[in-house]
Amino acid sequence: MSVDMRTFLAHVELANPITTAAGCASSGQELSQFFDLHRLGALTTRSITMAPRAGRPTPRMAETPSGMLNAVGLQGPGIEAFLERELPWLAQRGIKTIVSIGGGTVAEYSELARRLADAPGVTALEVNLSCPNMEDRGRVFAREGSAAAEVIASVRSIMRYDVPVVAKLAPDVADIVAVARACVDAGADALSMINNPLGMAIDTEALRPSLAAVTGGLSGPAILPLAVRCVWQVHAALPGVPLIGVGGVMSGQDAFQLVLAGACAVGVGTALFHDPYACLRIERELEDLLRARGFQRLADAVGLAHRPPGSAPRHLLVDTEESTP
Amino acid sequence: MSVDMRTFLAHVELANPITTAAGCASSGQELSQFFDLHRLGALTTRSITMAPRAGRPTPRMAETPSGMLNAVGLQGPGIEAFLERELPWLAQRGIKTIVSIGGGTVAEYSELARRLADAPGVTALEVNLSCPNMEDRGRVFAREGSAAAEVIASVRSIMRYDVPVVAKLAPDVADIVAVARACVDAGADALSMINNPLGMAIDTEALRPSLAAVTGGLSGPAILPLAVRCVWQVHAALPGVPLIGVGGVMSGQDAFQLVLAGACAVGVGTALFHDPYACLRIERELEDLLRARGFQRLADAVGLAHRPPGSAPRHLLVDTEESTP
Amino acid sequence: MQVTGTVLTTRRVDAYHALTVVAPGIAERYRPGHFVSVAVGGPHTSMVTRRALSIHDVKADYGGTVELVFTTRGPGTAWLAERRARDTLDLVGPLGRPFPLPRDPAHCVLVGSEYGSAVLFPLADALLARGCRVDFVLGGAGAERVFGAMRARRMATTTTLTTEDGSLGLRGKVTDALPSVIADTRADVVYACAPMETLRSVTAVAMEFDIPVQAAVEESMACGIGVCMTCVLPVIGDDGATRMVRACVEGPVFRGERVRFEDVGTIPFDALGAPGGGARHVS
Amino acid sequence: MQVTGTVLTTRRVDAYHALTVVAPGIAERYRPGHFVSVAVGGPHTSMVTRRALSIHDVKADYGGTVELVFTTRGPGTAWLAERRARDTLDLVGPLGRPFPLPRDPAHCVLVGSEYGSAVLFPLADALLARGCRVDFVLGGAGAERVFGAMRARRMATTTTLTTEDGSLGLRGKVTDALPSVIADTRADVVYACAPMETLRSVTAVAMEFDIPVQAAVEESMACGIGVCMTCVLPVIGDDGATRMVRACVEGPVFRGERVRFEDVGTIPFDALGAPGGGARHVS
Ligand SMILES: Cc1cc2nc3c(=O)[nH]c(=O)nc-3n(C[C@H](O)[C@H](O)[C@H](O)COP(=O)(O)OP(=O)(O)OC[C@H]3O[C@@H](n4cnc5c(N)ncnc54)[C@H](O)[C@@H]3O)c2cc1C
Ligand SMILES: Cc1cc2nc3c(=O)[nH]c(=O)nc-3n(C[C@H](O)[C@H](O)[C@H](O)COP(=O)(O)OP(=O)(O)OC[C@H]3O[C@@H](n4cnc5c(N)ncnc54)[C@H](O)[C@@H]3O)c2cc1C
Ligand SMILES: Cc1cc2nc3c(=O)[nH]c(=O)nc-3n(C[C@H](O)[C@H](O)[C@H](O)COP(=O)(O)O)c2cc1C
Ligand SMILES: Cc1cc2nc3c(=O)[nH]c(=O)nc-3n(C[C@H](O)[C@H](O)[C@H](O)COP(=O)(O)O)c2cc1C
Ligand code: FES
Ligand code: FES
Repeated sequence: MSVDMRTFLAHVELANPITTAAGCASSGQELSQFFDLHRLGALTTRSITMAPRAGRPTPRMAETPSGMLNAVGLQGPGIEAFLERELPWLAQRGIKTIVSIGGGTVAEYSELARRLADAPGVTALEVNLSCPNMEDRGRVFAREGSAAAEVIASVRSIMRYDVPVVAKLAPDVADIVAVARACVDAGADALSMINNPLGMAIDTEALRPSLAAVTGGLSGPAILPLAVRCVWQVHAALPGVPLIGVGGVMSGQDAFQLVLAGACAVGVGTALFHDPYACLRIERELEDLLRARGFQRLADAVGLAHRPPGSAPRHLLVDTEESTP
Repeated sequence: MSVDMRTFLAHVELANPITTAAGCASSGQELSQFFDLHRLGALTTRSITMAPRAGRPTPRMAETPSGMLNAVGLQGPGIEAFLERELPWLAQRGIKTIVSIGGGTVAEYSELARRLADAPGVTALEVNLSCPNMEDRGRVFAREGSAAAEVIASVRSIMRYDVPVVAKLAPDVADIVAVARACVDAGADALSMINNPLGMAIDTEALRPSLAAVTGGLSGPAILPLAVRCVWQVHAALPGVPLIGVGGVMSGQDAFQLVLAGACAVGVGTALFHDPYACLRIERELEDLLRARGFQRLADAVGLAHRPPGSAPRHLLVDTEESTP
Repeated sequence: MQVTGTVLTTRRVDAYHALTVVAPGIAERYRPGHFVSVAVGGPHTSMVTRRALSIHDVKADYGGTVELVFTTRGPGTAWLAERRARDTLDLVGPLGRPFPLPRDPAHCVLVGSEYGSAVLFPLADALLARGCRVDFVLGGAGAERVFGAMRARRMATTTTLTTEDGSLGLRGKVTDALPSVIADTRADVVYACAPMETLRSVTAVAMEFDIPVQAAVEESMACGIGVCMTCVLPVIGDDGATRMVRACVEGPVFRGERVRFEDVGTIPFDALGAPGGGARHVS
Repeated sequence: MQVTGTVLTTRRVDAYHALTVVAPGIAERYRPGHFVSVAVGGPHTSMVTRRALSIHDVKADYGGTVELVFTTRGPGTAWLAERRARDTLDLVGPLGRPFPLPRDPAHCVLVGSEYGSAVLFPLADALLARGCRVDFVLGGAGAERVFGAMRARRMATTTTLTTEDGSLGLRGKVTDALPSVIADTRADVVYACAPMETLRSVTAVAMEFDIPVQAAVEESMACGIGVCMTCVLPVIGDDGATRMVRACVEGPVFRGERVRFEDVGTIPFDALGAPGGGARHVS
């Protein structure tokens, strides 16, 4: 028996829930040497910026317990080159593509949306809100509900109605639900969480920060419990909103935790650095776990851990009913 | 050559920088079966509450990658019993004791401070601000600078001037420096960070949250990068304020990272669950690391990683000068 | 105390793994009912908590060895199952409150389920040494999950085996067999180590016969030494008040009648400090 | 490709560890200069990133083996050093851009420092097979850190050794010896693998002689496959513009003259997309 792994990001159907996490699969070409990208639920690009960006100085990464820090600084060739070379490559192959964008002002996000509005091959637009807001002393958009909402409202008004706008949230906030709600109220069709919490490591030989940029984003298994918690809280508060769960997913079991917490799709980031085939493996493992527990459809597991204690899972109730004569 | 490991928490001298983290050493008696508590820089008690508390239902813990979740719920016998049995036991032995307190209202924290104000044996008072504020819909004090400041101001006004008041902060905020500054402005003599960020795990067999309390505090090595970052940011903004670095310290090297980031004392929590002797081992390892790098005093290493790139560490400059004829 | 011991032997015993570890200090201080906590995963592991395992046996060889018997459940016990002779193992112990022994020779029924049986054998030795009569009731899901049947037969007056699938002994649970064993042996006391549900039933049976039961419980433990407060269960004290007590230092052995088995996993409303008791203002 | 290979042999070579791993798919696709990334720490490890190691040798035994030579630096390489025959190792490779070979027979000087020398031997084989002349300059801090001196002597026309402590060959660095080797051998090209500082000096020397240098660089890598962007360094392109390029897929072998060694660890102000270039508004 095979499990129906289809999922919906707003009205967009994905063949399975596993996507690459923004910034962890570049624009897909590198991974395509390892496997057929059509097997992904969707490919999420690195965050595209207006101008080309050289990023941060090296060292850009440091390993931490069950995690790593990165300070890449959104290195990339900018929207022109993306539209000219990278997006067409994906579009021609018909690969479901979630385009991530990053900006420093509302105007910059809006301009990026404008450029992408008519580009073929944009399955969904993910708005990376973990960028410093240049109009608010560099305060990160994702840490301020109203700034995040402003970006989302503008981007939503620009993008074609049939391209879902996904707001990507960061966990470094006192109240993730408040930020989530602000984004949904501003028109976000879905939410993605979590981006990297800010961390730091110090090189005890050099007696200096390990990263040239001093602080960096923490990713990997260490942050899985934060991701599960954020997805749980937001799904509890906004049960109708599709969530992409991201953060520390290394196995099907990790993905399953996020699904049970309320995610209908799951992003895989750091795991790709360890295993280029991680998305395929995780998808298979997730399917196996669902099958072993009697699920016929992924959709039946989404948010299932929220059911009141004592109540049997619905998918099993159905089974029982069917077997009663 | 032995390194001078003494440190100051405001005006209070500790023989070494290693303390137990609140809630991870109960009230000391259990650990005293393993080693002489006088060898600690200080013992920090679990957070004492007004009334006895039975805490949360079990399961109260779940293991996560390089970490664990706990939802103990401040189980303890209450301030009466603490003053009657636990504090005197410590005081009679002359063990440096940082008493942690937890409350649900400003009035409750104040009352706890009042009870402790004249109790002998309180080396410092640590205010656990990661408790829900019953007068603000259960919002955690530590996540709201003004509420945290109100607690600190009141507690500070009640405690004897010679007992430092330490504000213990949580990392689940958009701006740790703002909360830190609010607490210092309100009279905190020192800051302790970080308390557990909120996390969650789901049992993929039971299809339910692993913890009875659903969410719990994440601790252990996974959070070390968050602790280093918080200490770094706060030390950069408030260089004169003594900081107790806490979070994921398992080794002398981890402690050294926090010291270099700006902590003058280091709290050890989860490591104690794995190794009852962790504090002694970490103190020894830290001393060895300092010695190997030519430090004569711990104090010279505090915040050293903040020095501008290119400048030699001061402790080594001194050496060089001495060796010039 | 903490000991880095060398693994002496590893073997399979039916469905279980057995490890013998050289750990003189622990062996020396050991009494039946004690447990150890074992660090798992090796250097740079992502597993930060120790695993609690009862001590099955203690021998004098090599200055003192302890034997652990376990079943693989998750990644920690899976790692333990891969240990080989000469590997080292980091143990803390002996931990917990051991089984209290009767002052005078008594008729004792020892009830064990699955790997829970392992802890009962050194207890049986101690009881026999005091002139007690020992009778075993051992059970498991199937024949290969009943631990120690042979050894029990050698040392006890009677040994009753139960399996849920009927593949060995009586079909059913240990508690199905227990009443007749208590009656037949005119037991004075029951000792038990089994899952919480089984202990609950064992206690109910013993209480029907009005004899005491010493039950070794199993609760998730992060520290094993009494400092983390994660291993609590509701137990009635001498004063009649229910407290959330730590299984690791106040147990794992409790008077069965004192444990509120039906309330394990909850905070009973009448427990000391339960929400509603005036402390509801903090979390 | 990803391969779970079995460790065939482990040995010490002077100050280094050498591991031979059965990895047919990788061996088959291999060309000199390729590297692999190795998963370290075993199941449930806290180490999430792979370690990049050059392929030192490839043999046809067992369908294809690769040999890795490494020094222990941190916990990952320490773990690798503890591997034993029959352990399994998870490799991804072959990765990177290999050394380009001269079309016509040429005089080639191969410069290696410490374990960096390891990658040069299969290169030398390939060069010799094309009728090139090969001369080695190998160095290290001390005698036991100069890798492969014997093998170099066997295959090269000349082999010059340098050590910083003078315990073997000339006292000094490889770059101290390099000018006279280039002059004596009338070299057409230099191949080098060494720390960044040394590569910088090697490149400077080669440029003085106006011959090309192919330098294999070492940058901290999280993925090794071009997706994480952590391994970048400033390299001048054909169009004269400096870009931050990935050492893992665009390297690790670069034309030395193209690498802005003095600016490694910075974003040169004139690099494409450098702050100030109009993109300063995002981070
Ligand atoms: C006093 C005591 C004695 C025990 N004696 C034995 C014995 O002799 N043989 C045996 O096979 N098992 C015994 N157990 C149970 C054993 O501790 C667990 O099976 C083991 O910890 C599971 O670890 P894991 O890595 O396989 O599973 P995981 O589920 O990965 O464990 C994750 C975490 O939960 C804790 N945990 C999970 N289940 C349990 C449990 N049932 N009890 C305590 N902690 C748990 C672990 O310690 C670890 O911290 C005993 C438990 C206690 C409390
Ligand atoms: C293309 C390439 C080929 C290499 N070939 C060899 C070789 O043949 N023999 C050898 O001994 N070493 C080689 N190195 C260096 C080797 O990768 C590092 O020594 C090793 O990763 C250190 O891991 P660790 O766990 O010991 O140290 P840690 O400091 O714990 O490593 C932590 C993290 O930083 C990364 N890292 C740290 N130092 C380096 C470094 N110098 N280069 C790359 N990543 C680093 C690790 O991959 C890991 O992700 C090579 C590096 C590269 C980039
Ligand atoms: C090297 C690296 C680069 C990243 N770049 C981006 C990015 O461009 N845009 C974005 O929204 N998130 C970015 N992220 C965050 C990831 O998409 C993801 O949210 C986070 O890493 C947590 O998932 P993980 O633990 O699976 O990596 C990046 C993460 C890493 C490790
Ligand atoms: C079981 C447990 C109980 C805790 N109880 C308290 C407490 O009572 N008061 C408090 O301020 N912090 C408490 N903490 C937080 C710790 O003091 C510490 O800030 C946190 O665990 C991070 O440090 P660690 O990673 O070394 O454990 C508790 C942590 C744990 C794991
Ligand atoms: S296991 Fe920590 S108190 Fe019992
Ligand atoms: S190591 Fe990831 S891009 Fe090079």
